[in-house]
Amino acid sequence: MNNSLLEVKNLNTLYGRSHILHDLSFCLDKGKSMSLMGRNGMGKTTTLKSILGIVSPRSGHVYFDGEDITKLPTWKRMRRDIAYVPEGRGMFHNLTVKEHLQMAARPSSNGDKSWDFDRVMATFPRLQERLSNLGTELSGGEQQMLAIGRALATNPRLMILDEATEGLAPLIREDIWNVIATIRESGISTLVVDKNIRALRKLCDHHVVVVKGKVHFSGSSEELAQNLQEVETALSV
Amino acid sequence: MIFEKRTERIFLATFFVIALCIPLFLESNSFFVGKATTVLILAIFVMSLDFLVGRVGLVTLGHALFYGLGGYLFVILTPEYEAVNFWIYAIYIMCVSAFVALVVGVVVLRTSGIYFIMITLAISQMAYYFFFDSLHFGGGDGLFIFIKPDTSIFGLSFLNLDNPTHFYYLALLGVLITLLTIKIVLRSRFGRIVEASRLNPARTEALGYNIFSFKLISYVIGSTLAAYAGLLFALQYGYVNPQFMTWEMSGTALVMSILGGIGTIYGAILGTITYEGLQYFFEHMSENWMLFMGGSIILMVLLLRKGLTGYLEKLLEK
Amino acid sequence: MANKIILETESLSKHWGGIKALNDISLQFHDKQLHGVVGPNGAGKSTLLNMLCGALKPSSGCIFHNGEQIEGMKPWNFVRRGIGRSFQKTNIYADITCLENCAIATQRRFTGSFNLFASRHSNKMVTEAAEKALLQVGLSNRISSIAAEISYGEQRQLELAMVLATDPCILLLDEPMAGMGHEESLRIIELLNELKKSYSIVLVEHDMDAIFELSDQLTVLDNGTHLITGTVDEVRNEPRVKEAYLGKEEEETA
Amino acid sequence: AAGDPIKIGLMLPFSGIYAQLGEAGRDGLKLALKEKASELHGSPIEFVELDTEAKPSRAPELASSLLNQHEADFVIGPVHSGVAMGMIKMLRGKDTIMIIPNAGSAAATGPLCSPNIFRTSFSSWQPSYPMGKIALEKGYKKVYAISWNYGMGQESLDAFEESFTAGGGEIVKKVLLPFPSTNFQPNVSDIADQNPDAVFTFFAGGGAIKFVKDFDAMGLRGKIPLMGSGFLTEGTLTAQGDAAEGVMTGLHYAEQLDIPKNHEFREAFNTEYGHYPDIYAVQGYDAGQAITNTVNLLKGDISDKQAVISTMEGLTIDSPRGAFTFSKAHNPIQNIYLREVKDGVNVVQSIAAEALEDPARGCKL
Amino acid sequence: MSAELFFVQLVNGVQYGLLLFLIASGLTLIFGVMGILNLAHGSMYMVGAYLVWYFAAVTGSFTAAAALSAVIALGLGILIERLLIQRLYNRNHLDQVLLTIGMIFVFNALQSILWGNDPHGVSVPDALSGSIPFTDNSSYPIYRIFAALICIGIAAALYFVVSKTRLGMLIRAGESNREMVEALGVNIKNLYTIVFAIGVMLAAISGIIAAPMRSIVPGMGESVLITCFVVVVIGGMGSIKGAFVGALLVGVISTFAAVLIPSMSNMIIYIFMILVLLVKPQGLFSK
Ligand SMILES: Nc1ncnc2c1ncn2[C@@H]1O[C@H](COP(=O)(O)OP(=O)(O)OP(=O)(O)O)[C@@H](O)[C@H]1O
Ligand SMILES: Nc1ncnc2c1ncn2[C@@H]1O[C@H](COP(=O)(O)OP(=O)(O)OP(=O)(O)O)[C@@H](O)[C@H]1O
Ligand SMILES: [Mg+2]
Ligand SMILES: [Mg+2]
Repeated sequence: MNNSLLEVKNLNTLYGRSHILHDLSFCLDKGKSMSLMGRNGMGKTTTLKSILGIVSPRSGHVYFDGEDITKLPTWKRMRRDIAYVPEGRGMFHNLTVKEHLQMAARPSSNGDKSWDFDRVMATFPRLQERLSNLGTELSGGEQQMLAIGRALATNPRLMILDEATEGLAPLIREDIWNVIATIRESGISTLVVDKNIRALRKLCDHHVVVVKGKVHFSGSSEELAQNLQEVETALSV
Repeated sequence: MIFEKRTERIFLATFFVIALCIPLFLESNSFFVGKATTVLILAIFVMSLDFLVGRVGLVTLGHALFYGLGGYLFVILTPEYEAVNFWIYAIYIMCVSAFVALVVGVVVLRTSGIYFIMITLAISQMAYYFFFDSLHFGGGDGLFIFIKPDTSIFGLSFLNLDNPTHFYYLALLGVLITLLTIKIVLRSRFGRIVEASRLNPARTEALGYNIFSFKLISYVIGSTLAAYAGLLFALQYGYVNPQFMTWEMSGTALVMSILGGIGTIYGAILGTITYEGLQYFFEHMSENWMLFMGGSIILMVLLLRKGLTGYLEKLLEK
Repeated sequence: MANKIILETESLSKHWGGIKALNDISLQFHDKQLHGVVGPNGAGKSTLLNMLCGALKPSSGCIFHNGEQIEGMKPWNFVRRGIGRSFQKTNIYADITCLENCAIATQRRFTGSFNLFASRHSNKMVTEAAEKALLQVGLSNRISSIAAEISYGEQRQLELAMVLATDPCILLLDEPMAGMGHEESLRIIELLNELKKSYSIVLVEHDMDAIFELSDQLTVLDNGTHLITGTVDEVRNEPRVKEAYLGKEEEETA
Repeated sequence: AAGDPIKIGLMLPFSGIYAQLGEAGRDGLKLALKEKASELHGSPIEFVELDTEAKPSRAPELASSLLNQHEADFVIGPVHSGVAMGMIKMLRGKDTIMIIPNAGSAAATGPLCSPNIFRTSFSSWQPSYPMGKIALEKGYKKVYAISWNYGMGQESLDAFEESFTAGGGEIVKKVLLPFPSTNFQPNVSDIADQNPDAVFTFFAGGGAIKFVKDFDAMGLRGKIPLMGSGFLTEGTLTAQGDAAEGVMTGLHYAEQLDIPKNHEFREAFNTEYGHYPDIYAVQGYDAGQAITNTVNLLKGDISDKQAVISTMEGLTIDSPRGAFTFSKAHNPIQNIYLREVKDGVNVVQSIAAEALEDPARGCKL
Repeated sequence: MSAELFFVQLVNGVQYGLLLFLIASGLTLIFGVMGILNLAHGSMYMVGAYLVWYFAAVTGSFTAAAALSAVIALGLGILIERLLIQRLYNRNHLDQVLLTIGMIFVFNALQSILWGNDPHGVSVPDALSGSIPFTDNSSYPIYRIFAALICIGIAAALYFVVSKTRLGMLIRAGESNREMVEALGVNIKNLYTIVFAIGVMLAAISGIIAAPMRSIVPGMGESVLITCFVVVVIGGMGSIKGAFVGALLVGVISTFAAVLIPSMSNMIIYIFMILVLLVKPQGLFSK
């Protein structure tokens, strides 16, 4: 039985003439968690966007739960229970916090709706007092919480987070890591892009480091520990 | 170099060479010279609009207010039945228009975006109704200008405005002056801040500029140029009508400038010629010219991403 | 502190409807010092900076610059007094070159912004000042790149260069290192260390390493209220700060 | 010389609000030229048709095209008074003969009159002036007058007022609404409140339909008589339906006018175009007749423009509206009929004024 | 002005305002909420009026004609969005101006080719043709009351859908960030097609409802277009409530102006808009 949830094979993506991703491949197993690391501008966001179909790769394939989703439009891919927390948070300037959560809410494809409004609120109590504020009126960190909450409201099987802790206070960053851990424990797979190698080492089972659009390192946490030196150089930590 | 793009230089060189020669071929047909003059005058108007919309970021649907005003001011300011000097009155009228633009600008620039579009539209419609309803200015039927002004400078007279060819060259001169004025302003240090306030107004304010005054000055410049175009148009046929001020007039000019490639300035000339050319062609081809006109506009939007000049640049720029 | 007070707030408050973003904040910022401001998300840090630079009007309270009350002034007057700020969300002119970005920022210092005729390139002083600002942040190899095409980290550097180009005496920096990689952060830390010798800097940042290393004074805000102001060590050892802000991640590193 | 082609330029609206008027005028004109082809002494006719869109701003340019580019002998147009001004500016005093087939603006045959400008329609004064007398005859003492605030509207109300007040009537309220607003309901309510003896109005086209419908919808029909310049019920009766019953108007024509020429013309027009003509077609037809008659009298030689003008001035045109001649100012001297709408038809009640001549104030011809 | 006349005019004003809202309702949706600058909106109003006139003559029944016309308009909306508007979402607003002005030309030409240039009228359906006594010598037509009720109904439904339902949130979110909405698993393409088509249908429905009260003439579309924009802008972009209040204000003000200062009554709504924008540069109900 195939145990992979998300598989990326030989992805090549270009912006105009500049070739960003070169034959990128990796695989994420069901219920597992994976990190994607790399320095600024190495193509992490581009990888995520290629997986989601927001940019279309020149060649290569994306498989989700065994199905080739490379040719599907973005919204159909998301309907396979993928959720996305974008870089820059993607707030809607004309929707209130409450509406952000209501508009996104939907049960997963197998009818699971355990992440309802109340559970999101319990996870991010800070949002409770801001329910009738517009999304763009929130502070940076509050926006980040809302973006994650909004993604959770879709009851996903795979959460993709792009720099989810950027601009968060240490305590809240901690909270977010905990939330991601809980999410993972509840059976949701996660693909996390971040620069904080320390936190990711604890959180994720598998790690991928991209350098200039190529996979530089790929391996489990133990393997990462063994190659820490080399990876840190690649990340210039 | 004021003209930065290769395409721009090639186009303008070609345009001015052809434009200079046109009367030589058409001398016998005063209608075509007249038509070409009208197109040039419109091009001045459209350039001034293109400057405001594309470069200053002020999308206005009330620009025709100043176009009409140029003509009406001539009627209002000149003594009846007396030949006045064109240059003196042109400057006089532009000063008055500039003052009107300043007052209007102070009011309309308090808003932005779609609200700015609507408030400019409202003001020009009000001016339209004012002239339409006032019998003193001829009401809806408009007014005649009976006397063409003389154009001597220090007693020397090169141009006779009753001669269509001479008037044509006056309009062509207007195109050149407008083009240079706008280009010089855009290249200046003032133009740098104007550009900045279009690209990112909040940031420009945070850098210590009062962008209101930059916009206001630009608005006055654009409006004054439009008034000059309106003055020329009124003089060409000796006729003013409130209809020159309607939002349809502004809308048509906007269409021409988008068609040419918004914000390119020289594109305004190309857009005007193309639009007028198409309309002339379709009108003589079929009673249902609107169908063809609309169809070609739709096709052009779909096919050309950045207007006609965008397409030209693709061809000519390496 | 020996240095003179250059900027001061007195019971500064900002309310949005029922939300008290900032409540009764009195702070003093000294010349040639770096004053760190930290606090949980939504504590009101950006709101504070927004009021210090004139972008927001306080609901109540006063701001003094060199002893003069300034909170009612127009935003551009703040800049003219030498109060410059950077933005939390990158806020640059995306479609033009880095040099032009800085030239816009610096031109105001030289006369002629209302000169309609002289070419924008005719004043060498403007170009030089802009180049200097880019050099300061380490972007001198990017002078003629279009701002949208440089990497995110570099855009953050450009953001900073633009503030420097206005030649301020007070720098208000809102998370200049957010989204920057490690290497770039180190460069900025180095730069700020250099800058604080000649400017007064207010720095909002969640990167604790940077804050602890740089701050002469450190203020902690929580939920719109002033928690504590003091030296780095004073603040670090304050239990309330640990509870409200730092959490255990900090303990681990410490 | 005879046999040379005669060039006729048309400057009429073929699109926009006045398009129907333009088309009707053109059809009438072409019918006349076709019927009277034999009178042209072998000269072929060439048409140049330009769409004015009823936009004054383009008028001078189009007129210049007909004058200078196409060198037309006759220019027929326009419908819209504003356009007329632009045309007159170009054509005044030129060799080309301009025949106005509709626009009623007083200035065209008033201060701006010119030897080469003729009108085969009416001046706005003509249909309204006799209505003042009619109102008095019917015993109306207090009249509410309402129209659009533009040349035609003002001139119509003024003409009515001129004869009405001279005979002792009183205009209780005179309302000039901005053109082309059609939100009439408040004014109809105001009329109900004022309760005058009658209402006099000038509206045309879509505005006429809307006004008559509002008047009826608010329950005023049958209570307060509605009178107007004839355009209130011209070409609009089907759209107005029952609402127009009983409306009294004055005009220089009526479709049911019982004279042989009219029957003849209507049948001929219907055979040609498959529908019956309206007033605008009549006016175009008479413009065509003015041309053919002149050419005929000159035996096909229209090179001497002075002769053309003096010939045309002397014509008596056998119009479907009844024969008419031109006044000194080149305006038709014609009968004005009083009509009343009965069963969806303008029925002629009487001749409101016989051989009425426009005063042509300000014309120095 | 007597109290009675004041009341009469108030009723007239409200009724006119409601009709204005109906005409503007599609525009609020397409322009205010979705953010698409559709200058051809007036043409859709014209199309609705012409269609109902045409089908009323063919079928002999106003109701059948109205239903048929509304359905055709919906189809037309889908077609226009799919063929034209859709290609412009990631372009400058000004390109939308250009495209929709092109559409105005085409629709005007088609109207002239298909239906000619004569003015037309549609008679009020028999069931609604009566009127109720109003003042001493005037009465109020039932059809106009009926039309007013429909306007209120549509206003309420629109308000509810846009501000309270998930669909409404999706539409608004789409105006803010299309990519993000799609990344939440919503087929934004279809959603926008449908919403645009509904906007077109609303414009057509207002043409249908207005047809028996107004005249059907060439160019009728352009004359209402600007008034609609004024209504939407006075209310504040994106606010249904604003458009509703704006329409009522414009209706009442121009009604009273038509009687009290007739010569100014066209200008008055512009003056009013300018005043509103000077006090609230983002319209009455902007956030
Ligand atoms: N829309 C675009 N057009 C052209 N180039 C782009 C575009 N978006 C990104 N790039 C380029 O593609 C490269 C990879 O960008 P990407 O956003 O994937 O990096 P990243 O790894 O997410 O970096 P960061 O950590 O800064 O977010 C960069 O060099 C960037 O300049
Ligand atoms: N325009 C606004 N309208 C209403 N509330 C606002 C507005 N702007 C900010 N707020 C509220 O004010 C509070 C303070 O916001 P601020 O942006 O100052 O926080 P911050 O300390 O900068 O947080 P972060 O570290 O997350 O950027 C937040 O709770 C936010 O929701
Ligand atoms: Mg990224
Ligand atoms: Mg902040």
